[in-house]
Amino acid sequence: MAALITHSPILIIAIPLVAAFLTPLIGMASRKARNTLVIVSLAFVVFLVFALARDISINGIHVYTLGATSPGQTIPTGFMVPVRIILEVDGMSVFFGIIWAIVSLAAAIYSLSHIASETGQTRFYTLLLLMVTGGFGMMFTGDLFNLFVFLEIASISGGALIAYRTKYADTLEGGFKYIVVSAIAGLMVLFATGILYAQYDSLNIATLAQVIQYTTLDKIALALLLIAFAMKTGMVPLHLWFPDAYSVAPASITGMLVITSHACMYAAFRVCFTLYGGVIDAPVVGWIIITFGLLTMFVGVTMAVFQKDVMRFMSYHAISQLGYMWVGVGVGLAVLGNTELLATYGRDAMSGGIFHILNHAMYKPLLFFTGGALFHYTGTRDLTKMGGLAHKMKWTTILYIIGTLSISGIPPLNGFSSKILIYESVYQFHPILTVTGIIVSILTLASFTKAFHSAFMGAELPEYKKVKEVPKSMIIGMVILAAGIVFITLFPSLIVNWAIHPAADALIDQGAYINAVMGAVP
Amino acid sequence: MEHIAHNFPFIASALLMGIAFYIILFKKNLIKLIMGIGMLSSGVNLFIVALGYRTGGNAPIYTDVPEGIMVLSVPQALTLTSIVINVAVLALMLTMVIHTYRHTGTLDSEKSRRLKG
Amino acid sequence: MRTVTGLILLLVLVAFLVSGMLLIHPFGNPSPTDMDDYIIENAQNQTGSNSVVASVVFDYRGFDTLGEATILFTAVTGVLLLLRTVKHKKENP
Amino acid sequence: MLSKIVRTVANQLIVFILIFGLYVIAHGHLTPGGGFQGGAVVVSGVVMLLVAFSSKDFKKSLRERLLTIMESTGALIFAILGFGGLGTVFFYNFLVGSPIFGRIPPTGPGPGDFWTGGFIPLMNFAVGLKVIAGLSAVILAIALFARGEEMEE
Repeated sequence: MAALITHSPILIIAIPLVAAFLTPLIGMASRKARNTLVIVSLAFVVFLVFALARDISINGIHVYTLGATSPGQTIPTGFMVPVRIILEVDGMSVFFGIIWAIVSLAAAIYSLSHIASETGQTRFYTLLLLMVTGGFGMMFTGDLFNLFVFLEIASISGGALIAYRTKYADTLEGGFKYIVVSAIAGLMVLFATGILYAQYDSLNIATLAQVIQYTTLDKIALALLLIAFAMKTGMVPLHLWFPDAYSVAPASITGMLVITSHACMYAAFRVCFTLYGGVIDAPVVGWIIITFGLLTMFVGVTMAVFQKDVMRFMSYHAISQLGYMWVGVGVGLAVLGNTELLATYGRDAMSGGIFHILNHAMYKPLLFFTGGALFHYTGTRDLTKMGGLAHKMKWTTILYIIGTLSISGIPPLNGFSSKILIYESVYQFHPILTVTGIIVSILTLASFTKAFHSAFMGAELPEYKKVKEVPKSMIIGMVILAAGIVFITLFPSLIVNWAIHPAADALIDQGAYINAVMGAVP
Repeated sequence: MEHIAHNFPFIASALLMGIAFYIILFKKNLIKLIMGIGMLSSGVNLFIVALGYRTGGNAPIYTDVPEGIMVLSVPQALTLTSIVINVAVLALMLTMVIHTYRHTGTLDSEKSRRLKG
Repeated sequence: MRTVTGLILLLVLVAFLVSGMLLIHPFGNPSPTDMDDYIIENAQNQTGSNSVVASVVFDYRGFDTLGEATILFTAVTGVLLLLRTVKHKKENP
Repeated sequence: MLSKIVRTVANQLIVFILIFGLYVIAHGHLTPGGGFQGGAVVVSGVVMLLVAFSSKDFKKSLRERLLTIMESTGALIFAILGFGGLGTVFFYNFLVGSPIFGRIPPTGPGPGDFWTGGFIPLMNFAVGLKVIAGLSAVILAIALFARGEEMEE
């Protein structure tokens, strides 16, 4: 068990990877064995992530040096800087890791029947597992170039999966846009990595954070990194590809894509708080992030009101919700240097933003899954053509209601607890942020109520006589996420104390992150 | 002026990236768009591999190498990795374009477009 | 209008990149080079490989190469997924 | 399908291309090259054959199933070599000092010894296998798709 914990960072990345390599071979022999392999490997990863999280809450940051003589030997004997790739898992990384593990397991279970009638399933599951690998790699790595590699793994597999239903032309277009955006973002990250490497001759985030000077070149690198990651999360004004890609993917993949955009957000936070944490011009960068975050919130929700396609409608809401997180964490960044303000409201604002990531990661995939459930039998994503589905799809209706109440921030659901945390703390920073947040929240509720009404309520339509409740595995996938929502709703303070505050503190405490790598000189 | 002479490879890579961005932003043909991304990646790769050069250095391979300094090896490894990554990205993009062409019969991004952002 | 805005943005970007490039260390004279010197010195002893690049690719930064091989695998799987038979054949047993 | 001259020359050249590709893969730890590069050389030979003959002729010999198995096997060997070091740390070069590829060359410039490099030569082989199978599959799939056909299972 102890060995398992020691090696858990690499095992969490490598198990889905090896399972992905095995899937094509096993898929040739038996379909059942293949599905079992996918589910079992992902379930084992969930277990490992929780074990690792427990270990981190007791022992602090977990460092794993690949290829060294022992995992803790970050720096070779008789030398000053790390040479090998180091995985570094702190409270923030493992927080995202938990989200990713749960959502990917739910998505895999949901896929079992969602794509049951399609061809090319073996390759679908292979790519799904590779996407899981890419996401975990991005979250756990402590090396900039390695981050780029895993970003590309997640993007390429995501792009291929978006285009999975090749018989429709729009899926290919969505996938193509996603790949183009990811390729450009990836190359920008690579360029920034090159700039940092040129100046400091290191690729390790902790080492760079220790020696970084904030020269003009560093500022260029910071701008490139932030633009690249913001582009991948669909921040306005770089959001145009986002609904196109998200609306055409199979629903299970859309749910996972939401979390990959959170992973890019994680990378952006890592860059701002850890890599540049000591030298960054915090108020300026903080205000830039807050401004664009507000714009994202507002543009996302106003565009969503007009959408007729249920998946596009939800994608625009995803953009809008991502704005909340940018604002919350942006406020924390804006007061980063100021210990007093950070203690009064900065930390709470960050906790609110991070808590909102957790909530969003539960309810948004759930909503996308219900959207996929509607598509599963009706064969359309157009809200105006649906109606009266509540009579036939009871489970889907209930789960949709849970998701809606949660995303609109209705008390006492989990969306409310994170939004109130954001509102209270950012009000002290600037009242306009809270006002915008509340307006956006009201618009969200209004548009979701309208969508609910047109899809589920009303008389049964004759063309949907044959519609029935979706298969069991899809319901199980959705129920996993709904259970997460219910759990957070029941114990919000427990979650805040055990997961959110450690994550926020891990971001603020740059010194600990550096020490975990650089302090281990024998 | 002296700076430019010293940093010529870096400036060349920056210009290559500029041209690539021009193609990506303004060209409507999907194949040209892909070529733009290929050029962008070439620019970045040129930049990274140029970082590691030392004047008069040998290739960092000890097999039958003359005595003397060696150029840096990490940038070469990074470039190798990123070249393979870009091959993968380009292959997938081309596949999608071929498929889109099957569906819509055109390579013009304005005409083949169904979803409006 | 859109073209003009785009062109201006592009020119700003190029100017930004070129001015940044002038600040990089002179070509052919990188500094600092601690990590690379360590690798060049110790690669033969630690990995037994005469080619320092190979030892970086497969040993010091081997995990990147695993990722790179994975990306190639991903792309091949993606291409074969997209170019698969769309007609309903019998799925494998 | 191109003319008979092209086909004959391609038939003769492919042997040399394959040998060179395999040489680049096998000597990846001694000379410039390695699994990716050597694999790409071999695949360039496959492309040459594809141009000289028609993709139809390849449909029977290069089946999707075979290429998938080759590719997955290559990737698995690579990952397993990484796992081999798990006794100490993932990706630990556990073959240095062992009888297989375990010799350590004298420091400094030298002629090079084939039995060195730990797991690096083995990884080169794994990657080479993977690249050959993967890129051939991609090129063949695209070539066949462009003619309106599909790869055989």
